[in-house]
Amino acid sequence: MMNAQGRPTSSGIADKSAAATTSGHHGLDHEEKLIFEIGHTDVTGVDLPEMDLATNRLGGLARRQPIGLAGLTEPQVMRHYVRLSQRNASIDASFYPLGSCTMKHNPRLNEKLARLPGFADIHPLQPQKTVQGALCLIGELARWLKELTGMPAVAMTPKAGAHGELCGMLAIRAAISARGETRTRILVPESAHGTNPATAALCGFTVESIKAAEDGRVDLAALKAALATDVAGIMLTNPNTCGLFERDMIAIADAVHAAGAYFYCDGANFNAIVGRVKPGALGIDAMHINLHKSFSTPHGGGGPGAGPVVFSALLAPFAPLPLFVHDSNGFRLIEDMDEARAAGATPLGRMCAFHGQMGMFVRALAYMLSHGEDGLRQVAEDAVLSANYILASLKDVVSAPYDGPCMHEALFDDEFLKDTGVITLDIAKRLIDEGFHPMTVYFPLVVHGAMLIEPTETEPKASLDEFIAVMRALAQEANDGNFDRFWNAPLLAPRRRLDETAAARKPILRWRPEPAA
Amino acid sequence: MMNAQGRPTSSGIADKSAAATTSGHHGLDHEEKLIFEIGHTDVTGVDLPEMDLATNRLGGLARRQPIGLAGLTEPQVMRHYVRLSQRNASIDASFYPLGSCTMKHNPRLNEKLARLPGFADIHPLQPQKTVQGALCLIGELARWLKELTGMPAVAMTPKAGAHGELCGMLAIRAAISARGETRTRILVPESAHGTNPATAALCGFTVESIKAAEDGRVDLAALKAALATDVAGIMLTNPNTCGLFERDMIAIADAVHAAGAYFYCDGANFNAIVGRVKPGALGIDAMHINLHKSFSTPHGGGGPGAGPVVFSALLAPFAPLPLFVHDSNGFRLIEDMDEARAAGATPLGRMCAFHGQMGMFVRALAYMLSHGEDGLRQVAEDAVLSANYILASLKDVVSAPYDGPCMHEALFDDEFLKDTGVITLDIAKRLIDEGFHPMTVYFPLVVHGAMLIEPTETEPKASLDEFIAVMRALAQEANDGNFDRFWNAPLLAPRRRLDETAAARKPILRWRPEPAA
Amino acid sequence: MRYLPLTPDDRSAMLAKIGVSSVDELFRDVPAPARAPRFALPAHAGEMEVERALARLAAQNTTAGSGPFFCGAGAYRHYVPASVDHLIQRSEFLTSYTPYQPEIAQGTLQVLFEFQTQVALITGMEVANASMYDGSTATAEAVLMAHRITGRNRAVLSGNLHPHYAETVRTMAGLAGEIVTAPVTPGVVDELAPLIDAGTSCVVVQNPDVFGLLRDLKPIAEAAHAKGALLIAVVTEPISLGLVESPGAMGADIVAGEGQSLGNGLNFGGPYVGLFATREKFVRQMPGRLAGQTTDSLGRRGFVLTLSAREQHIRREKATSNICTNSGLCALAFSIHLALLGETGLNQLARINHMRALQLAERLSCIPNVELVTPAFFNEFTLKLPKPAVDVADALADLGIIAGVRASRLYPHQPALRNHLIVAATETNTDSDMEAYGRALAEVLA
Amino acid sequence: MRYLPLTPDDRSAMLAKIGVSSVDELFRDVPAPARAPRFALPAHAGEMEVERALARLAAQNTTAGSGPFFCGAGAYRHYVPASVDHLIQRSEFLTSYTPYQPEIAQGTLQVLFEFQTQVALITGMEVANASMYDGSTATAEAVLMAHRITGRNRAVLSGNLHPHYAETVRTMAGLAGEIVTAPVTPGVVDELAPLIDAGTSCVVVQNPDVFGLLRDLKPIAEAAHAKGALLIAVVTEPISLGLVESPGAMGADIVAGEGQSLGNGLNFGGPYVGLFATREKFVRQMPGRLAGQTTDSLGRRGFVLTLSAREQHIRREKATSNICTNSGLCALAFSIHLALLGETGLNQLARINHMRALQLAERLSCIPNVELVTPAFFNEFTLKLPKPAVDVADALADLGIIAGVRASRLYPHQPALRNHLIVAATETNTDSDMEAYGRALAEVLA
Ligand SMILES: Cc1ncc(COP(=O)(O)O)c(C=O)c1O
Ligand SMILES: Cc1ncc(COP(=O)(O)O)c(C=O)c1O
Repeated sequence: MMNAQGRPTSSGIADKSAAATTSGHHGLDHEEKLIFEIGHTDVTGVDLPEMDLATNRLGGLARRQPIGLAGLTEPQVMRHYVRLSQRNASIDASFYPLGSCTMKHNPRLNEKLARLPGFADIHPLQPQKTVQGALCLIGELARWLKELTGMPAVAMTPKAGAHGELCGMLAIRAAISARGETRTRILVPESAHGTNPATAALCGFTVESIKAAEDGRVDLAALKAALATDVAGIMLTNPNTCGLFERDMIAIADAVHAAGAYFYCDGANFNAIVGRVKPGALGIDAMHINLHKSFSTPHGGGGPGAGPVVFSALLAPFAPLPLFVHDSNGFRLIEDMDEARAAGATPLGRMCAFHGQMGMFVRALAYMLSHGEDGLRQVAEDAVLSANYILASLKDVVSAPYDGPCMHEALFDDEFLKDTGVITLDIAKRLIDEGFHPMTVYFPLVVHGAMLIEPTETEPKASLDEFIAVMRALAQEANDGNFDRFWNAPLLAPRRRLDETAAARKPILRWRPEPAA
Repeated sequence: MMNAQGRPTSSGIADKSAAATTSGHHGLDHEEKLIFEIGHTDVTGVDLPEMDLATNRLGGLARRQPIGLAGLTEPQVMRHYVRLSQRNASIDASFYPLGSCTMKHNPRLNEKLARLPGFADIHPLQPQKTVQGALCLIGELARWLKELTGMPAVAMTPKAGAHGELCGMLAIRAAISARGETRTRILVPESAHGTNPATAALCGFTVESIKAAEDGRVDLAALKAALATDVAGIMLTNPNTCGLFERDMIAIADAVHAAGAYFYCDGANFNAIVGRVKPGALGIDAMHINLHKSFSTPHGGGGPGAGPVVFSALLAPFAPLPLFVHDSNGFRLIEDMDEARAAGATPLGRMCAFHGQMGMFVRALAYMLSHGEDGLRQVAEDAVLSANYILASLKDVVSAPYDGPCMHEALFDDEFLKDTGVITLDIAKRLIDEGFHPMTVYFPLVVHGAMLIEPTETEPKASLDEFIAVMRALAQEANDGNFDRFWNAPLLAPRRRLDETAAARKPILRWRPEPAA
Repeated sequence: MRYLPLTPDDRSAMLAKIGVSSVDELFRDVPAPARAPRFALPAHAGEMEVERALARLAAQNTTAGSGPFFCGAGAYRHYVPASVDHLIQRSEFLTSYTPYQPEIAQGTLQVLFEFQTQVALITGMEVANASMYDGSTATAEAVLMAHRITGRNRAVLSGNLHPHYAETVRTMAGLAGEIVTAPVTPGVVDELAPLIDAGTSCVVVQNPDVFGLLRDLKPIAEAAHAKGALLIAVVTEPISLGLVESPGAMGADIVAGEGQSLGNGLNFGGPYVGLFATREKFVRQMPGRLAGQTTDSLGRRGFVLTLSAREQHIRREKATSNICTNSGLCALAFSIHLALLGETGLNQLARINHMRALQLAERLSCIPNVELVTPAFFNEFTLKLPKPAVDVADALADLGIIAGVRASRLYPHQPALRNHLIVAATETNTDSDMEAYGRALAEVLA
Repeated sequence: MRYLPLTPDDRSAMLAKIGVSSVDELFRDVPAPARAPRFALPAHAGEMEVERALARLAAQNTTAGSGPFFCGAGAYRHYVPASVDHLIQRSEFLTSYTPYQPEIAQGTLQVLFEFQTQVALITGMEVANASMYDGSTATAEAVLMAHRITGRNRAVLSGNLHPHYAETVRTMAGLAGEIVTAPVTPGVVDELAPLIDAGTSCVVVQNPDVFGLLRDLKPIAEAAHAKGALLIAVVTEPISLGLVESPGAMGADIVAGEGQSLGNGLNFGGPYVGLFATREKFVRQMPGRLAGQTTDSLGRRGFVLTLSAREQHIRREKATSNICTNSGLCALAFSIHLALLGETGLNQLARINHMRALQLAERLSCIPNVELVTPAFFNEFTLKLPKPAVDVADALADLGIIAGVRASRLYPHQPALRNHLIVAATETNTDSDMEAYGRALAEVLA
């Protein structure tokens, strides 16, 4: 309740390492056990009426063994998860320039709206006449996506970027089949995101890597040389994973199309160009958009997301079920292949149960309506401006493999660390001590010891300047041979460096009860 | 995005103090400037249409000078307040045994329900026929409070405990006036909470302190000796601020009433006895209940709360406006003195605008309905059990001035620290390093170097045991003469000890722009 | 019980450690007659059941958001950005106590320091405290403070001060001196100067007043100061300060205000947040908590509660007030909302509010026999109707329109105010809300 | 724009530092035809306007909470404790990325480790991953995994597997081999053993199946194993696992499930959370992320993402799956809800669900000409009505009752299923909901 006046506090800098504690906690940073070590199978955090099942209709399949699930009361649950949360970095609390991941601010309005019962408490299979507002919202979002990309069609159901890639590649595969052809190869630039080759492989294609040119873009000549009648398509990220715009898009599209192949564009970085560039004018055939990046649905520690795919007229008929239709009777879903065929479509199938990531749709549409055309353009401009500002402010001391202008992210390599004893990973871990989430490291693979910095448009200049100052200081320190402080980093995080090798060698993937002594 | 495999991390214990950072941040603990240093008068975090006020009707009173208010965009606001929040201890994140403050778990259901538009988005002065549900809720909460306390009437409007005290004391004052008497003295035991004497003074009474007996209760003989015809009443906390039940309640009540005075009971600690004890049977005339303690509406860093006051039949007519009436026409408020008089009441006045802390009422009723009669009894039992467990587990090493059983809180003094160089304040600050919020210190004033520990019923046993172990270790360390580590504590909090003397000597109570250089 | 973590095994082990055989023994100090094992109350209930029960009650109220809505008179409906409610629900703000241990309460303390600064800025005063319960109790505290400062004990209240505020002052400060209340004068600036004398500690004037009328405080400030009294300015609509001259600039000595409009919902009247600002020289007479800046033992800036020697927990019966718990979380909401608005946003918002009120006043006062009583106003004005306002408001409520606050609810004994209706308009009122209101009022009066 | 912190001054300063005169120059690599300064889209809007626009759409849907509601078929309405949604909105969970930097992501990593353990426990399997998109895509991934493990590529699907799941498998795994689907047999355990041969990699069986029918998986597990094939068990209602024998205990090799029932709302179909569990020996063939336990350089327990050599970001075209973003936050909600329930609560909840379904099945099947098709079930059963279910469901919807999912929506080409209605009951259905349903159905059929 109250403090008496204490003695004047000592002003010497005490040694924090001397501050070993009895509890193991450190001030506001708490150690926290596993729920299985806290709770108990007899404990529950819900109050439900006891039901005596005098009879049942379980067909003799009642569970015979206990599960072993720990239960916790609400106070315990609250403490557990609040403490765990406090051991995470987040965009809300710090700059999080994780390249290729678009860690931008997530507006809280969008969270509120996604929780309106009219969106959150409706069932995917209730009669369609009872969900006209929901279907209208999906239609409206589809309209924005088509207009922004300049593409005539969109498949809304893919559940993330990689799922969108799969959708797009399956459409390409279906289109080729529809032409009665068989094409087996997909060309993928070496800077591609890992999901690109993985997706192509999932569709049964062989993946052929196309090397990058000196300027960090696709080598057009190499691409042309690789094109042949067995090439189904190319998967190209644009802006690419070096943060650069593929200048030769139109030439690439022409070459690909001339070879009878399709042009898949990985649009995960659409945020760099939204409202300024219509990819539809570049000759692409399919492109997924990560609503969880470009349109700011929160990343949630790894998901969920949504990866709608826009299609060119060529691929549009192959879009998966369900199809969204708006006619005089209102909004309607076509969920049946025959009905789709009757409507002139030849769907590639169904990407998932139900109709897509409604929760993300609401947030993305709220984001779009909030920004409007003008705001979205500003998003792209500020994202690109911020990345170029970082590039310009660091490139004299941190080596940049490609000249600017970059798009939404600035790429550096480890040339500047040569002979310092410090490596890219050390820079990342040191940034943790400095209160920043590190940039993406060792990706893309095309440069050595890559550091990919994506500031996004929602970062204030003061924050960029602080980061720049720290990076410059770190470069200086590395050059001064102060590698010790790097190797031991992070010192100030809830954990020091974790042994990933041991984790993989003898995987412990779940808790198990201690064997009784 | 991904980590390459790093070198095996070094395993020596590095010296954290060597980890001075360029940014000033420390891992997940961020320094944060003031909003005025971050924002700007030209910046805003809302998008409102520009209004051109061609004409106005401000009567020539348009503001002439700019205000100087900083504006921040939403990303900046989010970062600012998230970072600040991370510099706070909270019940959710740690044990918070702040005696007399009842830091128990705040159920999240209650937060959700208080936000239902039917409660949160209604105006206090809209027609009463449009707020029947709200009035019914207040009536229902009143019923619970009366039943739990065994008292016939309740005033719902007081906005906190101290405001409830004022309400109760004004009722006493009005009752005395109504009898045509003047009485000027109020007896207050020396262990009373500071609000008790302050309230009595606010009502124009002189405060007379009654000393405590050896056993930590009111000295009945001293009380009786002090009673006289100029005594208006006694203000007694029960369970008292030493965490003890006043055994002589009935004798006290009899003596007070025999002297023509009234018995005000400070019920801030009602949580210790709720569902087990009906204070109405103890002869009290008025008692406030802190909904923000006993019924778990969150403390919110200092408020808001609610302090309804229950009254005996003697004082009931003096309850303040508005009165809540339920008749065949539904629920109704009597807001007018004349109407109240017509209904036989003689209200003491009005404690505040409108009808009380609706937001707290909803939460408190949800809490009551959730626990029910049986759960509330368990609340009291577990709270008392936990406090006694702490008392029993510490009293061999930490000096306890009074024997148990205690009620909901355990009181210790600094006898055990004698000649160690360590004082109560040092124990508090050391607990911070250990991950605990300290107990209340230096209150109550009746024991030297008081440490008042209120565990509440929502703390798991494991947490009590952890705290006990740490307290025992600290007692040992203090005895071992390890005072240095105490004097410098806290070392692991966002701040070391703060200079409160300097703060009071030359108060800086607001930010001011730097004078232009 | 989902909120109670002790298990039966825990309880047994704890009883054993204490050395008693049952928890009853721990309650042995309670006199037998008061032990009450049974109550006429239901047993515990699950979350879903409790939610259902309260949702049923909630559904019986007409929410402001469900139709055209125009109530003000001390509580205003504004749009609160979603981030505000998100942030105030953070565990570390929501479930912490008053920041008595500053090393682990820098979050709350810095927020209070910023809040104090914002309140001082918008009111045009030098210092502000960390909040009071609400505007009405802040006003009563201001009167008591004026008594302390002047050593006098006669307070003069404007007749157009919100009657609930006046009653609260009379209740809370009634024992400390005389309270003189001027007659009510809707739409007219009341003449208070004649009521001020050498025994007057303060004059309390609301601006805009309860009828929405704006007044220049300078003349009354001068009149008060000339007699050695203080001017207490009451502001119940802080949005007005984005557009209207601040009380400080017009000579107020203490500003007591209601902060609900910023960051806080209507909540049927509470919790709200009392604003309290004054001149630096009076700071040691202020009620309530104050956060102040200092440094830690490493020299880093930090914040603490300060000047506690004014407060009950230190000074007991000599304290400036008995307040302890205040409106911390509401102050946080206020501060976040105002940080989002900033100067630019507050000014825009104030303009929109004024514009809305202008448009509505124009529309309604065109209706035959409806008279606009308040010549100068911010976002609230008073109409004089050709019929008792209670009947009109009731009839409109049946049409789904909450038309405003009838003056007779606040002044039940003033027959002259029977037909007066106090109407507020904010940014939350749409054009179609206002159209609907105009149409319906014309109908009801036809 | 409220979300964009750069000011005009900031932008000028930054352009100057970069050395360009306008932001256009930064876009100079974009071919001219694609530069699109104008779109047929509206300009930015304030929070209140956006909220109004979307609230209008939301209001056009009949919410499950607004009346008696009985839809299931892969998505179930359960009561989610308020603390779940509160916790998943914590900034540190909501606004963090995949935990690639484990030292500052121990929160997320420990949650995933706990989630994996919970999923393994309830499914009766040895290991589980950190989530898939949903149940349907998890099922498709399970088929692909079975192909990898067995070196075969023929999958047999039960005809009573949710048709959306079957279609998803055919779409996502169709290129990797042959998919054989057995005929649909509502209310009857289908005979899959004859379809298994030496080329069969797996048999996919849902339990309870799409009609709600419970089946003993042991016989089909034995039949599959006898031919060297794997049994993939699909669970769309995880609450059933509180009462029903786990797939692991009945011999499943892979469990693919939908976790929505725990912690997650209906959300019109997404986002949901795919559960994926298997035997330890198959772990290196699993798709998706895995959190694993390790120690830091001071020897303290900690968690990391592990076995990444299965994943696309390391293995690229050789990865076990292309999945990257998964359902992290939904997995968190699942895990919190299940931690609150614990064994005791999950079992109680499952009993209540079963009881509700028993009561409802009894009530409805008493109505003349209504036949209960599923003899054994958990919380969902199928009725055969005397009329097309689409007409009945539509008529009931007009009465405010959402009666269930008609089988014809899932099997449009099965005339025999035209009259089948799939009905789910959960703890959220009250007695009066069920009474209302019974009354209304009798009326509509009368
Ligand atoms: C360039 C690129 N493509 C594809 C993806 C995959 O998207 P998702 O994680 O949503 O599956 C990502 C995300 O990391 C990406 O950055
Ligand atoms: C015993 C006691 N009485 C009164 C009060 C005052 O209550 P409030 O802070 O709600 O005004 C308190 C709270 O600190 C208390 O503990």
